Amino acid sequence: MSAFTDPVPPDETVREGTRRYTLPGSLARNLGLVIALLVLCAVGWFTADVRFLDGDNFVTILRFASVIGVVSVGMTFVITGGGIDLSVGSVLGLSSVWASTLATQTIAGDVHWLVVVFTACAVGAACGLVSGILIAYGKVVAFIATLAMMVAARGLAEIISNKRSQILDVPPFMDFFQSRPLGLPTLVWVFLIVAAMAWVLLNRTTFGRRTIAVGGNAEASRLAGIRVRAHTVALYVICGFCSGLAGAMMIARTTVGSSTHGSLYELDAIAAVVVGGTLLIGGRGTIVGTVLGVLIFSTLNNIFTLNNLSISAQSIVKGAIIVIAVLLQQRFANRPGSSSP
Amino acid sequence: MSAFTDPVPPDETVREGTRRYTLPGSLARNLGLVIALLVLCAVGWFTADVRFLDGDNFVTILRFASVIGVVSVGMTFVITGGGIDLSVGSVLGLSSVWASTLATQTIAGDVHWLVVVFTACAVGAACGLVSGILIAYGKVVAFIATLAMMVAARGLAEIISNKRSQILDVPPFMDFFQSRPLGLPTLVWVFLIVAAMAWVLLNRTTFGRRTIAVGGNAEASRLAGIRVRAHTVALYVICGFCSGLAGAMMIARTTVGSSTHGSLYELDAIAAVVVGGTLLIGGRGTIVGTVLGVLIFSTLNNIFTLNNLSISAQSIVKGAIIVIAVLLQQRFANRPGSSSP
Amino acid sequence: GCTSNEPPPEEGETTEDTGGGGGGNPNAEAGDTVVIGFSAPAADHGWMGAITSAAEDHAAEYPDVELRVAEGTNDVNLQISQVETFINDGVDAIVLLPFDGAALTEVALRAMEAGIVVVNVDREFSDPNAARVTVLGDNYGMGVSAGQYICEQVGDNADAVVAEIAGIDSLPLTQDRSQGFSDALAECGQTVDNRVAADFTVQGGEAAASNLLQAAPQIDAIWNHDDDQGIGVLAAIEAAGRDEFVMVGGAGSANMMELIASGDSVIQATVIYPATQAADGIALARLVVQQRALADLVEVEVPRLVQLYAPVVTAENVEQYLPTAFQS
Amino acid sequence: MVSDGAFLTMRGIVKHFPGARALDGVDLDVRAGEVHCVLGQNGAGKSTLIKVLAGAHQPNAGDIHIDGHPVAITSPVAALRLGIATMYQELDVVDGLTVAENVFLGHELSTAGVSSSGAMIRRTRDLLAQLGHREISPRTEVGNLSAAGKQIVSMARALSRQARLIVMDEPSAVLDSEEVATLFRVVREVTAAGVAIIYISHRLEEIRQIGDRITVLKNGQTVAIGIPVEQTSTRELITLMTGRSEEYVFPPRPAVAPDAPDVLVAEGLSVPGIFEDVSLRIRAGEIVGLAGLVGSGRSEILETICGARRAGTGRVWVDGAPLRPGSVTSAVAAGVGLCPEERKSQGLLLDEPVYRNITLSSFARFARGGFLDELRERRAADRQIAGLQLHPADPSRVTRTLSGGNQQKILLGRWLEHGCRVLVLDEPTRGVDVGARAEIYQLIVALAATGTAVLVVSSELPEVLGMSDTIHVVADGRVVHTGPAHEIDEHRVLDLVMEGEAA
Ligand SMILES: Nc1ncnc2c1ncn2[C@@H]1O[C@H](COP(=O)(O)OP(=O)(O)OP(=O)(O)O)[C@@H](O)[C@H]1O
Ligand SMILES: Nc1ncnc2c1ncn2[C@@H]1O[C@H](COP(=O)(O)OP(=O)(O)OP(=O)(O)O)[C@@H](O)[C@H]1O
Ligand SMILES: [Mg+2]
Ligand SMILES: [Mg+2]
Repeated sequence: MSAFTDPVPPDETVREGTRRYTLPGSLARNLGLVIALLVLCAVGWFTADVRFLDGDNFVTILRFASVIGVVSVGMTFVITGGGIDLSVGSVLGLSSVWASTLATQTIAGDVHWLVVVFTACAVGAACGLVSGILIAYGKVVAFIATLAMMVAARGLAEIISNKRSQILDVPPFMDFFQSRPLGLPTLVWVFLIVAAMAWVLLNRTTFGRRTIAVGGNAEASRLAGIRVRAHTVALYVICGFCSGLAGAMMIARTTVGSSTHGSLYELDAIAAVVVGGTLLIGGRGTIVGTVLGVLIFSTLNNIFTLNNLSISAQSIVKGAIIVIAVLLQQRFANRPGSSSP
Repeated sequence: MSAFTDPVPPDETVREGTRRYTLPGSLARNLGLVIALLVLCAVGWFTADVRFLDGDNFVTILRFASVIGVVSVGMTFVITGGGIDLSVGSVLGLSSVWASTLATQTIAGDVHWLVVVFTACAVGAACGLVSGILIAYGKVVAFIATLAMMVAARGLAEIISNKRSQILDVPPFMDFFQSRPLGLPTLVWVFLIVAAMAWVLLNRTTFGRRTIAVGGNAEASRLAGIRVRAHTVALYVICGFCSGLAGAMMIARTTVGSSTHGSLYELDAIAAVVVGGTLLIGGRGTIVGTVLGVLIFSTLNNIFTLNNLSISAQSIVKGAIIVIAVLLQQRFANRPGSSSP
Repeated sequence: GCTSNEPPPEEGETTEDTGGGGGGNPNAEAGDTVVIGFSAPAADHGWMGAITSAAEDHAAEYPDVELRVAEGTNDVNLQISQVETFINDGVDAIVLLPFDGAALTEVALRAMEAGIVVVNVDREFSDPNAARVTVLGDNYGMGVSAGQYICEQVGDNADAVVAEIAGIDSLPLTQDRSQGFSDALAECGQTVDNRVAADFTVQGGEAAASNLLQAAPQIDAIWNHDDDQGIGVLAAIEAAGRDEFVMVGGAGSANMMELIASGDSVIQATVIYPATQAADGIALARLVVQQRALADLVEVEVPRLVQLYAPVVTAENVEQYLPTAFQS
Repeated sequence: MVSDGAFLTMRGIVKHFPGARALDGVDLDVRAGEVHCVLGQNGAGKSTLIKVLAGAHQPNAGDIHIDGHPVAITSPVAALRLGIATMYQELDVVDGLTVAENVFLGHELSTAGVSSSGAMIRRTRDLLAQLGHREISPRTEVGNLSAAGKQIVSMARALSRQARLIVMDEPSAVLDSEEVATLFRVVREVTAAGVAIIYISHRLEEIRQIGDRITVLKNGQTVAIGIPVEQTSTRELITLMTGRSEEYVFPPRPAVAPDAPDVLVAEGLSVPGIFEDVSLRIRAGEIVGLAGLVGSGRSEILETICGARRAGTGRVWVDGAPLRPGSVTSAVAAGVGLCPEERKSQGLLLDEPVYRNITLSSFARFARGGFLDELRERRAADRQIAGLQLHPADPSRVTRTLSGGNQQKILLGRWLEHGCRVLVLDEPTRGVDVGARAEIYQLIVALAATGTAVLVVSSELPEVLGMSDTIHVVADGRVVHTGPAHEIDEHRVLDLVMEGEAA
């Protein structure tokens, strides 16, 4: 161990080494995305002028991004850890329904608004726990286990809600989410805080390091003493938790819990994560990239709405823009082996 | 140090090693799926009795399976080759619309029914070509490239069809597809023939073996002199071709071409392929498994309907059954490393 | 036109009967330019496709209407942000067919508070103040009409097998239709014996119907919620070679009406659910913003609620409805 | 400039990678029918050179002549057309295909696209027979073969190409002594038929046995071109390669104190079908070796001791405390560290920087409340990098781009950093150059001197015998002999193995 060390003054080497060969910085790695986003903004500016540049418009973009953003942040963990979660949208719907049903029917009357949020998060985390256990201990491939969860959670949500939208009548809840501390809506703050915490978790903690290790080479991680299965479960729990939180945010945004909330969010979230530069095969994840990916998609939607493009033409343009954004991202990130699926 | 003469017949040692671990044959590998299917049939029999066991009912199941089956067979190639194609459903819709529009509007009058089929297949193959080139030469990750194609093809289909269902009025086309050679509907025959051809292609030809090689180890394949990129493009073309053919089959089944055809088929197809035992990371593919996977899903739908189960309850049960089927499949296929995504 | 068997009455455009377009109507004259934002669910089935096409086409007929179409979406989150964008943008009116009425109520209220005329189409808000005008189909009424017609057909055969092919089962409107249907059936002592749900698409209708036909070897009447999925349902019926029942459609597409008129199909009737609602919504929004009224009414304001009628179309009266039917 | 009768001439080959200058003007010439050895330390550029030759890399500068004509090798296909077949250092087989399909990958026998599997299987069977491995069925999926089996498939593939030049990049790394002997027999056969061989190995005695001429690389440059083997002493070769003149030796060690406590005790371990009833005890400071043939189950024994496999029966104690069966985490926590056999797939995060691989088992130590102090972590990694003399000594470099020997050092560094009571080494010097090998021996010995128990498996008998205090001979999943290492020699080990297998 340390019996063989220090033939060279260690400080020297570190300084040398870290300076000369640091991995491309976070900015450089996300430069392509930033460029894509700026180009989009320029397009928005040219086509919609002040209507796009308006401060309120940016708040609109951010508010839209916040729900899907929280889901995508959760997804980033699972994908970085070498998995995938197709159930996020359904779980979002289920937790919104569960929380709103609890508030409107079961408890009724005086329910503290935090209970709603807590219920949604707990339901989400529980779904993640089930998926995670199936995958880590039951050895069901992640794609299939979460596909099953996606189908089942949607069905359960329909049964609980009886396919009706549950209008939430907890004024403090709405008040909290409709306030605008420091000029930004609470929903946006929630997204920003979740993203910041996720960034710290992924980049500055042992948990994040384990996530990257497990996603990069599960067998090597196991032989190095990492509890790969428990860690995998934890990743799905985090992702489920984020989906549940997003369910509560969705209630805040729509005033209702509904089994239709979040449909197809799995695709949106995976797309944002992958466009952001997280490797779909695991082992490399970037929260900043994910946030930029989410912003690209929501800016795109905003520009479409501002401009009167026919709905079908919008789809075609969107397809083209997705490809361009990824090409830009890949060009600057300059990762080897990016041609694998 | 190798100056030793062979003191032990080397044959003995290695024979032990290689024999002990031979993979079970094709039947054994699919045994879990066959069991799952038989169990399902038993459930069908107990719950719906003669209505399930009826010959016509099996034809119903097969007819239902045929369209998604052809799509899944195409998907098997792409996934075996290490890719993924999310655009199959949209491409199905686009080719159905293109073919039916051509037949009803452009050419009008006397159009040979084969022209319809040919157009659909050509449109599908062209979409596959675009995706394939983006992936193989543009180095866009497959998930994103085909997601973009999925969005764009749906938009194009809507523009071409003006969001209307185009009723195809080519009687020979309908006659052909509604006939029942040897007691089975033509659609089912098409599925069976496609599956048989695909089986031969994957298991008995150079092309198929190279597909497994490319999916299993792209770098080794390149070093062995395989043109990996061209091969990848070919795989997406095949998948697109199958989607296009499925578009024509969908016209035959519904009498119309519509931009809504095939929505969410990508998930169904991927699920069938993965449940069938094809590895999502590539390098191992089974057409027989895919066919069994498709049959499991369509039998499941049939049993649900026969039992008048509510859609929500169906969802939950379906989630559970997907997991069980995969567990059975994995138990018998006994593949190592199946816990990866 | 897009069907090759019979040319439809008009090329392309959907004909109008509520307010705008027609000659001699004072409301047809151009007024100040009105900017209208339009948002609707994804055109993932024929009726919704017809809704958006009709809205776009109808708006194009008015020189004084500038339409901003948002991407069709089934994500209420996105739809809310589209409405917010319209609000920021300061449009004069918003025609909104919400994916989920209750979920869009809050943002519609905000739009109203911002002085924007909100026209609610098809799926109703949970707060009447959230819209200046509401254009509604009658989903419950549709179910009732279909149920009553089927009651007439099966008469007092107590053992009659009645089947229902619903649309997207998780939508409240489907729940309303099914409720109306079973309520009406209850009146004549019938119940729904087999129920399947499709997804408003042709392919979904075909798949649901082929399984349904297998599940029920003998059927007396079928109500299919949606004529677009009905194309698939008929294809399945034809493939199964069944014709022992009467079938009633829903929404009222031109194809189905033509089949009803021809009389040689199992489909005997359909219940109209107009696909022109959004087009009407645009016409009404324009009138409200320009402070005009419905010319034929004495009332000087546009009414608050327009509920469209859900008549049953049969071979007898089909000629009357064919011209306004949507091309699915 | 083309030397007499040279089949292949490479002149001034330069190859840059981002951040690395792998080849910096390398010359090579190979004559028909000779075995030309390429020597060099880990990272000298041997594999890069042969990848340039094989068309897998494009050189930045330099010319290649074949039969005196300049050629451009733009792709692997071009190289194969020129009659150059290559066995790569990384096993380049496809697990999902059968042996026959792997052998003919890229040049399948077919009629109208349909594989002529019968013909391929027959040809493969002949090739395998030629290689002395009739027992491998051409129909077996390659994923089920051991590393040695895969290497044999790779060899059969190279032979099947009917090449004029076969390049072998460290083929003997995964083979045991008998298999190497068979390989040499085949090499002599094909060279007799006029085929040239480029042979790369870190085992100098092999070079001596089979080689005709030697080219030595150092830091991407040629330091000796085509010197005849007979006229060059091993000491000279080592000097050329490393700049130092030491031969690798097993440093003399004091005998283990008779009263040293048992650190690791394993009782009656067995995994059904693989090995049975294995009992071991290792005292503090003792090095215990497992000797045996490839496929005898040694790797599985190590994995079971480390908790990576669940034992059917038996327990393991470390310092008297039992390990939780089937839990690597508890083994690591008790101070058991495993350097696995397949370092790429089992050991390393190839796309992560070097320092993270070194601290993979110990990064939690550099954290407070779960938050990593990366500066401390890097400093610790740097100490290990310096101590291991890693080349290049760059903690941030992506691990994939390091040469094999340096990757092995990273694994050692991981357990040095973690600090362990029991170090378990599976083929620790596979693919490691002579210089680094000596360093690794020294590291292991020094580690033992601090009281760590070491368990080592190696297919190189001199190595395992030279290093260990105690030897267990394993044959067919059973320990057939246990005794002090100095009382046994290589012949005796092989005799024991033969008896054990026969039993
Ligand atoms: N993943 C696996 N799948 C199938 N068989 C395996 C696997 N791993 C090992 N085996 C078999 O288990 C037996 C023991 O092999 P193992 O490689 O552990 O032997 P070894 O003595 O460690 O040889 P080596 O020195 O090559 O590592 C062999 O018969 C081998 O074929
Ligand atoms: N793809 C790559 N990117 C960057 N550097 C590389 C790459 N491949 C090799 N190198 C570097 O080039 C140098 C030569 O490596 P090479 O693999 O040729 O060495 P080698 O002589 O074969 O060593 P070994 O004996 O360990 O196999 C090393 O410093 C290595 O780190
Ligand atoms: Mg090398
Ligand atoms: Mg081994």
